[in-house]
Amino acid sequence: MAVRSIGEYKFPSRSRQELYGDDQLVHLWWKGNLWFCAAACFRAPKAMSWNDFVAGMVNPLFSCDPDFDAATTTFTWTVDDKPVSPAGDESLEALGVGHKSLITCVAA
Amino acid sequence: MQYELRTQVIEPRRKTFTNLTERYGDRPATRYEEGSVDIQATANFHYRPLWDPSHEIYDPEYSALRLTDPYSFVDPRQFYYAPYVTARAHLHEAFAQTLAYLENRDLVERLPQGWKDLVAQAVIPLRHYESGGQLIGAYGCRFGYGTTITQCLSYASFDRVGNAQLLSRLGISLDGGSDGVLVSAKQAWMEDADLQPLRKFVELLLVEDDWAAQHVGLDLADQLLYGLLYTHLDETALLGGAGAYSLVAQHLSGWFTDNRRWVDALYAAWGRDPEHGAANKAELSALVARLLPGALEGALGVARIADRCLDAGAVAFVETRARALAAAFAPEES
Amino acid sequence: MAAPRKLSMKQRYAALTRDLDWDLSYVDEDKAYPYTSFEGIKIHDWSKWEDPFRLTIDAYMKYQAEKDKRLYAVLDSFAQGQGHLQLTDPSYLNAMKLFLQGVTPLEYQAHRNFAYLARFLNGPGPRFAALCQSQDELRHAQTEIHTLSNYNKYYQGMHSWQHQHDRVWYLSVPKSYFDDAVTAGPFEFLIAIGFSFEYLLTNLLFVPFMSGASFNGDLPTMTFGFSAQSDESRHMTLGLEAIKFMLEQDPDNVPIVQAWIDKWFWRGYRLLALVSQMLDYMLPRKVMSWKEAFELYFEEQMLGGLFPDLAYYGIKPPRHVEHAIAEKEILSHQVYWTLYQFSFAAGFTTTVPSEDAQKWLAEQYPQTFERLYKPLWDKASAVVDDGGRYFYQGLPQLCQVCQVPMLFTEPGDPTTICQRHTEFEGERYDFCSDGCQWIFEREPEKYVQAWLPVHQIYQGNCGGPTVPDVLAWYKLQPGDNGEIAGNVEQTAWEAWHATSSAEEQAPAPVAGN
Amino acid sequence: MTQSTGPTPTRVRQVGVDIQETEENRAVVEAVEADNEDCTVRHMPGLVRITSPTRIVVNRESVEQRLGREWETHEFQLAIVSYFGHIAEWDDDQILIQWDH
Repeated sequence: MAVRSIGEYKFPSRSRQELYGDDQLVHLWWKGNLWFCAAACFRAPKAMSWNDFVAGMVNPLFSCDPDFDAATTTFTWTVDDKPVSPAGDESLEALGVGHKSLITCVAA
Repeated sequence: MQYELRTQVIEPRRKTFTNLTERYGDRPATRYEEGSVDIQATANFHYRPLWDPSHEIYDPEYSALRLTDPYSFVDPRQFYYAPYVTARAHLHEAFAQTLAYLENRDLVERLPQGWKDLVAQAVIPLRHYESGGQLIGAYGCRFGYGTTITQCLSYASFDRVGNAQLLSRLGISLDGGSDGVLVSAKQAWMEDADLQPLRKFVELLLVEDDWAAQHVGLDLADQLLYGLLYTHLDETALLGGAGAYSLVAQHLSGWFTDNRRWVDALYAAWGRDPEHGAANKAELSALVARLLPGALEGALGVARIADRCLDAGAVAFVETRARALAAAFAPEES
Repeated sequence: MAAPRKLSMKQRYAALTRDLDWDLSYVDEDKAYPYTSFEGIKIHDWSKWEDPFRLTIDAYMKYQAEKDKRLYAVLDSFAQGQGHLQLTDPSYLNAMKLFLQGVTPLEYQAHRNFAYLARFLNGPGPRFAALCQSQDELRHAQTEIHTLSNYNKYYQGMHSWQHQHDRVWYLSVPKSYFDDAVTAGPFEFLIAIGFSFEYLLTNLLFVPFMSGASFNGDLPTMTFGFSAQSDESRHMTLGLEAIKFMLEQDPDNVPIVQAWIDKWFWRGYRLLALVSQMLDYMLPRKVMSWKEAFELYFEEQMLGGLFPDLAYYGIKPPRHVEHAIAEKEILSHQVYWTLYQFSFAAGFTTTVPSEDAQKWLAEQYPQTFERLYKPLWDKASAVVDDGGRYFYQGLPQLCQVCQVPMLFTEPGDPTTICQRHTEFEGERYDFCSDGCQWIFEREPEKYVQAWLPVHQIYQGNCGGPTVPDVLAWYKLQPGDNGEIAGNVEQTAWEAWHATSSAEEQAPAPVAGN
Repeated sequence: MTQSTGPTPTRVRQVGVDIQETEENRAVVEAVEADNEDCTVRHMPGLVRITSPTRIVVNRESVEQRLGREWETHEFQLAIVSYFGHIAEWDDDQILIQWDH
């Protein structure tokens, strides 16, 4: 269904990818852990490696949970509901992470 | 406990809201300022109107007349809602007392016939003119930019329906408590050849895009009509044994004087604007040049009725007043 | 009113308002009233509009002036008597900060857009009703500002409310709600605000706020609230009249109106998420739980009373209402838990609920509080005991429609966050619920424009890249935000009360009655 | 106010009106109580809630009797805080709140 309007009603998305240059918005959700009230939103380079993402974004956030230990807590991962097994220097883009993708983890 | 607490002096952390100290320095603010200055949203509107995708929700481009800082205009009356309704409650109460006084002494009935005709044929029909003013004020309230301006327009809109009701109550009184005069006055508004130019002028104003054009056009007609009916004819009434007319007219001329205060202040603010001042003056001159002929034609129709009823020099008065208006708003010599 | 031979109230009203109108003949009606056809609503006879109140200007001015005289007398004596010291606890004012930042600008928006209706509805009856409401809404905005102005002099979080309404993340929830309404056509606005907000949901918003004020020693807000509510009953009547008028005019209007009820119920309900936590968590002395308020004001009065009335026209209860009913057990807890984590960037403060407060919550929510939320608060308390304070180290995912952080859970599963998304013209959009997703998919062209605070921060439009940059851009001052315990307000409050005599009995900031 | 346990299982379709609790309004409340046999009156902080399973009528004459002065039905605007139902009539002599259908 489309809007009913007087005259043409067409405006670009205010969150479209091109507004972020070589970066994109990425959502990170620790499923099942209510300590985090909602998934997080990050701005991350498409070419960012998985390791950098974990070290620079995932761990600092998850560290607010006193029960989290980066060394011992292990996760299974999905990107937009597709299971993935991310490797160290693989880029987010290569992992299938697109603009506003949802990266979900479940503690093993 | 309470007594001791109340004698303790607690130093306030701040005197008023931050926007006001940023504007006016660290001083207490008035309730008018707190309730009016910077109230309208100015940034980060989420969606465009479905009914007007080319504008933002609040958009200075709804008018050719602009203020660099919309709050460089403030209402000299400092009307926020409470003092506004208090002032108008007094107006309507005073009018009711006047009307009661006139009715108790049958003074409306005893008006000379020419004056009764004037009221029925020229004054009461203008309740519809006022009703048009109601729409013009509401339009300006929605599309003006900045609360100090739109607030005045909002009250002006409400004042118009109030004035229309004052005139209607006079009409009911003239008819001894029923609405016969209102019915004939409405027919005159729709059909009387001398009222058609004014009705046409109002209807055309309603479809002007620029709220300021609507407002200026109405003001031009006001200056002619209020000047004629409630000032010029008021003097005639006092000389001509129609004191009852004068008693009624004082309320409307009093309102008009009050209304002028903010209207003149707005014209002044437009003219002195550091960035848009010159363009505003040129635009205002152009508006007056374009709209005054219609306003004049409308007012002349009313004046012709007045002269038929009373031979009061109404047409001459209106023509003189219109020339003065044209001169006052003439383009500046460069 | 002094006329010896009085017309009846009805006749007098008709002569003094509706009869002022005339049929335009120098311009086309469509040109003078250009906005009442594009929405698809068909009106055949504008004169069928009923005006129950029949207020003429003289009566309006008289009663409104009297109401304001009473209200401002209370405000003045409150200021003179340092009445703010009588609050149960300064943390009570968090509710009022949210009110000034979040609700007052909406009153103002209503003022402006009812003026639009006062100009553009074709019938003189509804135009005049809209004009009165426009005036009333300005009154509400200003009396709220003046009521809270005195608190602003002594407390934090109120000093830059208008600036913040246009910028701060959680305030985009109320702002986008109202921007959505005023950018809709006049009939949708009537359903959105006149009906859904003023009639369906207003009691859920105002009565708890005002009773909360009365329970917590806030005499000015209580006085303001009751005074405003007397206008609200006029507005409720306008809303109800509007919907009945549309439904009676043409059967083709029914599905359009139904879709608007569906949309605006959910929009309004999501907005009230902020009220739910206010009732259950922000008031030091509790009035009633969100669940109880929802049952009383919404389930009993609206689903039980109003909707059977509207069924006559073929109107059904709002779509997704079952999700709202199911959420009544969990909503406030989830919302306050979120605000607790993000109050470092807010114009109010939060804290772990006291033992008494948690006891009250457990009594009010026997199914959910101890099982789901108490463990979280215990863990947050342990962090505090270790000398820390849990704040979320990042920014949350937002719902594209309601703009609340995506904190809501799957229907029937309060432990799994609800994630919905829709692709539109190659871009992905996220939603907190079926309700918000449904709203987006009806009008995607509208919601792609949303100014989402988190996305805007990441675009660099909010003062700078760091949290302190953003907070400075919000004009937050120390003490506005963060943790309640030990902040400047609490410290000042203790100092003010310490100087009073020893036998003073400060009202206890405890839960329940 | 926290003692109730939610809606009654079989819903009665109530109408209701909330009136600010003041000295002036006591006459209004008493008049409503007297003229509406099936109504229930409940006191809440700062206000009085009157509900009825049928309808609520406010009669000008009843209020005037108790107030000892003239009372216009417009004055009810100074008393009312909220209502639910439909204002079916509001004229010189009477205000009537009920559901239409």
